[in-house]
Amino acid sequence: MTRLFNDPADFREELIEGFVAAYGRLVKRVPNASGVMAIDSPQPGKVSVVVGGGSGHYPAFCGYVGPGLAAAAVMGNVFAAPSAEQVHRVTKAVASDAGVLYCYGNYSGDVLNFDMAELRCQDEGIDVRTVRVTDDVASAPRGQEEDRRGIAGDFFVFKIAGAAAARGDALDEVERLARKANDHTRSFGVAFGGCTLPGQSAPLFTVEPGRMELGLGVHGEPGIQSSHMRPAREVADLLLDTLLTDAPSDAGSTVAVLLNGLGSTQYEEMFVLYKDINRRLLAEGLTPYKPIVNEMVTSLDMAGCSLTLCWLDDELTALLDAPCASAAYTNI
Amino acid sequence: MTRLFNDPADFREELIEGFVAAYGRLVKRVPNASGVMAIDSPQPGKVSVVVGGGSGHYPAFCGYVGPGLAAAAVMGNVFAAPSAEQVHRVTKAVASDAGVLYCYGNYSGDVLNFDMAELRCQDEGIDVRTVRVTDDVASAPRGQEEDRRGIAGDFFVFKIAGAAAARGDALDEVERLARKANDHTRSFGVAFGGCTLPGQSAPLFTVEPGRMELGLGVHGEPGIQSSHMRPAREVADLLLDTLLTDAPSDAGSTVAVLLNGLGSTQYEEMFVLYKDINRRLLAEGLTPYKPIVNEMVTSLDMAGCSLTLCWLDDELTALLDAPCASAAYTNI
Amino acid sequence: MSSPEVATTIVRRWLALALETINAHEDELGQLDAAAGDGDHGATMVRGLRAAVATVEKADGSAGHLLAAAGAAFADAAGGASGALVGALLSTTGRTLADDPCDTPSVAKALQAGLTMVKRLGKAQPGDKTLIDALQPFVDALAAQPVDQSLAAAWRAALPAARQGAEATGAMVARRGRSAKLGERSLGHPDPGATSIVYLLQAMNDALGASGA
Amino acid sequence: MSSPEVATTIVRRWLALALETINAHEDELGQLDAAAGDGDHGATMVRGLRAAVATVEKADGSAGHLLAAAGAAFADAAGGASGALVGALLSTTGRTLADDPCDTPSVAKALQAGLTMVKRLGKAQPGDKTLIDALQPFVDALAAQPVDQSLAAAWRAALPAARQGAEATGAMVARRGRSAKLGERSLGHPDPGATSIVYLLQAMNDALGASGA
Ligand SMILES: Nc1ncnc2c1ncn2[C@@H]1O[C@H](COP(=O)(O)OP(=O)(O)O)[C@@H](O)[C@H]1O
Ligand SMILES: Nc1ncnc2c1ncn2[C@@H]1O[C@H](COP(=O)(O)OP(=O)(O)O)[C@@H](O)[C@H]1O
Ligand SMILES: [Mg+2]
Ligand SMILES: [Mg+2]
Ligand SMILES: [Mg+2]
Ligand SMILES: [Mg+2]
Repeated sequence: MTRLFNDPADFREELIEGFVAAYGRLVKRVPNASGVMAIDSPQPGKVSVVVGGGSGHYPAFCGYVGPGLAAAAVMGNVFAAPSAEQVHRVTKAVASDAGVLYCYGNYSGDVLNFDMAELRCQDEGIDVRTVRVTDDVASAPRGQEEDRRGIAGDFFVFKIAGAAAARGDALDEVERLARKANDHTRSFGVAFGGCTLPGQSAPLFTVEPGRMELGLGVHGEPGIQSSHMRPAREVADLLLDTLLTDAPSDAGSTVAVLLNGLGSTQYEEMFVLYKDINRRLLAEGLTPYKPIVNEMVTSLDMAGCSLTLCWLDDELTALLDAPCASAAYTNI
Repeated sequence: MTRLFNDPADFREELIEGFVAAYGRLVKRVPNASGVMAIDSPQPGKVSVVVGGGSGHYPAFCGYVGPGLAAAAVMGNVFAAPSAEQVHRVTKAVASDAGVLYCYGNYSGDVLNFDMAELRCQDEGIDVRTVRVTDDVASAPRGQEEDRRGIAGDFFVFKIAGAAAARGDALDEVERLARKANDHTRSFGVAFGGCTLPGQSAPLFTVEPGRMELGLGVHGEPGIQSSHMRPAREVADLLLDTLLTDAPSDAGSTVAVLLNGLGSTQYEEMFVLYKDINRRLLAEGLTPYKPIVNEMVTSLDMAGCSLTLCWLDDELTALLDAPCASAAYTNI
Repeated sequence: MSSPEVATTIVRRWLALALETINAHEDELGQLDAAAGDGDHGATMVRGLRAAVATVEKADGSAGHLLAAAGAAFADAAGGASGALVGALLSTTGRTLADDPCDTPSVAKALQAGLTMVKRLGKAQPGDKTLIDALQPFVDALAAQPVDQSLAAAWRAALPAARQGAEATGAMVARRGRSAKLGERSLGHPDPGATSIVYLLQAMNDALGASGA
Repeated sequence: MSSPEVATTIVRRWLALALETINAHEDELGQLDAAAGDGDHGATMVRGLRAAVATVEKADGSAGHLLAAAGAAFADAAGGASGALVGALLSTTGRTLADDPCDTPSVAKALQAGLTMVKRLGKAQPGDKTLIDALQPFVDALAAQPVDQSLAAAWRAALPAARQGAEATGAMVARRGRSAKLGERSLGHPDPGATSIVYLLQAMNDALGASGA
């Protein structure tokens, strides 16, 4: 539940101000826009990766703005995509001569607004491309991958796109690599309890005690199945059974792994779960590469977690390993 | 509430295994002990900083083990100090010729067990010193600072001690700096809702809806006062009024700031609150130095947050700025 | 409608009434959205309408111009899918209307243009369980009214089509938007966007009725 | 007590009974701890006793040695304040008893040594609302029993002193341990550690009674 606010109508504005006040060493406010940009953006000759979406998912999206990662984040209200107007303003602020890549989770509102901004920018001569993150296997069947929504897989796609941009890759190449990262990334989640929007006193949804929802969306969109709560080792198998069945056709044997907490699931629990995930990965002949167990894409104070696998090759690994600094993720 | 576990009796062991499986690039298991050590520890000629305490506070304590930070963490069961036996084993594993500094929050159980281990190590010829973190102003009045418990201030004391050790300072000096960091650090917290121990279905304590507890401990120890819920700006003032009244006598005007989430308080809320904290700090003529708004010392899934100020001088600033890498905090 | 002044008054009154109605139904709209989506539809509509009202209070020009300005403000403040779509509906309708007289044929034609834009942007068709299922029947019904009928009368006559359209979404499976991912779970609840459209059209009906236009 | 074999049997039976009792009261002890502390006292005691039971099942030697081994296992598995203190109580008592016969004077003397160690480590005094408030009255009462009385009878006679001591903690304000930070809030609830001590002493009473020692 959200307890700390002044006027709920000012929530987004105040959170942006607070974020910039705290992390002014990495980001600055985009003037007259609901967004933040990296202190070193735009850089001549380098593509600017612009991410964004509704608020309520911190560190997504502003937490990933900084050198070596996203050039800017457009920030909507809680669970609402930012308007095309705001996307446009932020794009103008960070567009370099090398062009702009939009990267965001595939939701109707985000698609509508980013697409409208993209058209407007194209008309103004800014070369904008778009790669939507579609990692959530629960949201559409195989064969309809492009209809899937984006969840914690955002992180890998942003990181890889940001690293390619920072390296100086041309827009075509940054776009190709971001798309490849997305094509190699799969997530699946479980939820145990709902989240509450600022100004509301009741949660958006509830999960019955002793039960869990499989494949529930990060905004509380209903899951694909409800199950009784199970021991961690069975949850691990359930997550992996689902992901491995859906592995990309050209999957290698090295996978970047993100066990992502949605908000109020305890870190300790996630490590207990990770123990069983790791065991199973090894049993499948997969090599986990620099796993992350943390809160990387949250859903306010939802209880639950998701597992993301990103099948790596040398090209993607190099980009994942590249240095970056941001409020939420620093790599050396 | 804790949902992901197998046998609650194995919780600590499984979490350690999971943590090491995930972050093997930074830490390794201390053989035959409930603890983890940095991959580069011990280092000849460098003091080893050993931190620890009960579990349930991740990233404290194991999340702070790594190059430039703690050499090891001794991990107790949830909310229970590790035994002297485990502290002793971990100390033996990382003790270098330069000696060992114990750094931990001031709780009866931790004091008892670390002190017993310290005596045993001294008998065996290992030079061990202790600096207890006592930042929580709610837990004892002024003049009895050494009776206070340690909460999120752990982070600044560990970071400064770890940096001094990594720099090669002698044990006397590492001890002096850690003590100085602690003497310059004050925290105060508010809680909105309880946390649930693994295997339990009811929370340890509850806070009535619409109310908040001031000065509540990170294990649910009762607060000093209960109040109706207030707007973020009043919460900011309340936290700062308390901390500023208690400023150390030699306080300068630059403060490191940590707004710490206890587990299920949303990041977005914390940024809204930080906006008002920042405003007030500036109004008081204080300069916030590289603020952190994050979950740095949690309390399972407790709802609430604490504000920590660490009054800096050049010596402390340099150590705070030193590079480090760990699962939870990387600085470049 | 008698004069450009009356028309601008009606636009202002409409938006004020719309805000009032949607505000009163914010929780209901949020709950409809929560059933299969993310629960923010009520809050999104309120935000958008607040901005639209504030904009037309300060703006000058024809009813068409006010609508266009309101649509831009709505889209920007609301965000989300409904911000983009309802915003585009208002803007396109307003731009099409421009300085035309606000009689039934002009308004019907302008709304038709608005609807076309919504379909182009959102790529949804009738039956996909979206706001189009309320909007399209209304626009069709309005266009079918006698050309010489007063806008107020024509609007009143077309309104039931919107209501029926919105109601029918309760029996549909979502194929577009956030709730499309898990179609079956959306069954049984009317679409929040379609429900909002009915409230908006109802508010216009009240604004027109009060004006006697 | 008749023989060393009987004594080791009693230690084993005692720990098994203690685990059973504390297990049955785990929630109650947790709740007492939650009133002013961190709620883990029940779980901590159970962990410690499980390890102690497992250790004495495998260990050989005199009752004193078994107790010492049980104490070390208890302290390590339990952790926390009570792990250190109850562990030290058992270890020191056991080491002091060593191979002495388990008669009333030896046991009283050994327990006195254990109590002294607990006070040295924890720096608490009677009246600070800790387990000492149950332990000290018991040890004093046991020492005051006639030297030739059977341990079972002496123990039974001393037990009420522990119970009264633990009960009295309900009216005390904590000055040591986790709950000391906010003394007044601890008023009205007996100290969890003192309550545990009573269960442990009661379990020994049952073990001694069953043995007829
Ligand atoms: N592609 C689309 N075409 C038409 N209407 C849509 C589309 N996507 C969403 N909608 C409408 O928007 C409504 C949801 O609005 P809202 O909750 O405010 O946005 P969001 O889905 O971004 O949270 C749906 O009920 C539906 O009527
Ligand atoms: N310094 C001390 N001296 C004596 N007894 C203590 C001391 N500190 C704590 N205790 C005892 O320990 C009990 C709490 O044990 P437990 O909850 O298991 O440990 P923790 O306080 O580490 O969570 C208290 O009820 C009290 O009886
Ligand atoms: Mg939304
Ligand atoms: Mg404890
Ligand atoms: Mg919605
Ligand atoms: Mg306790």
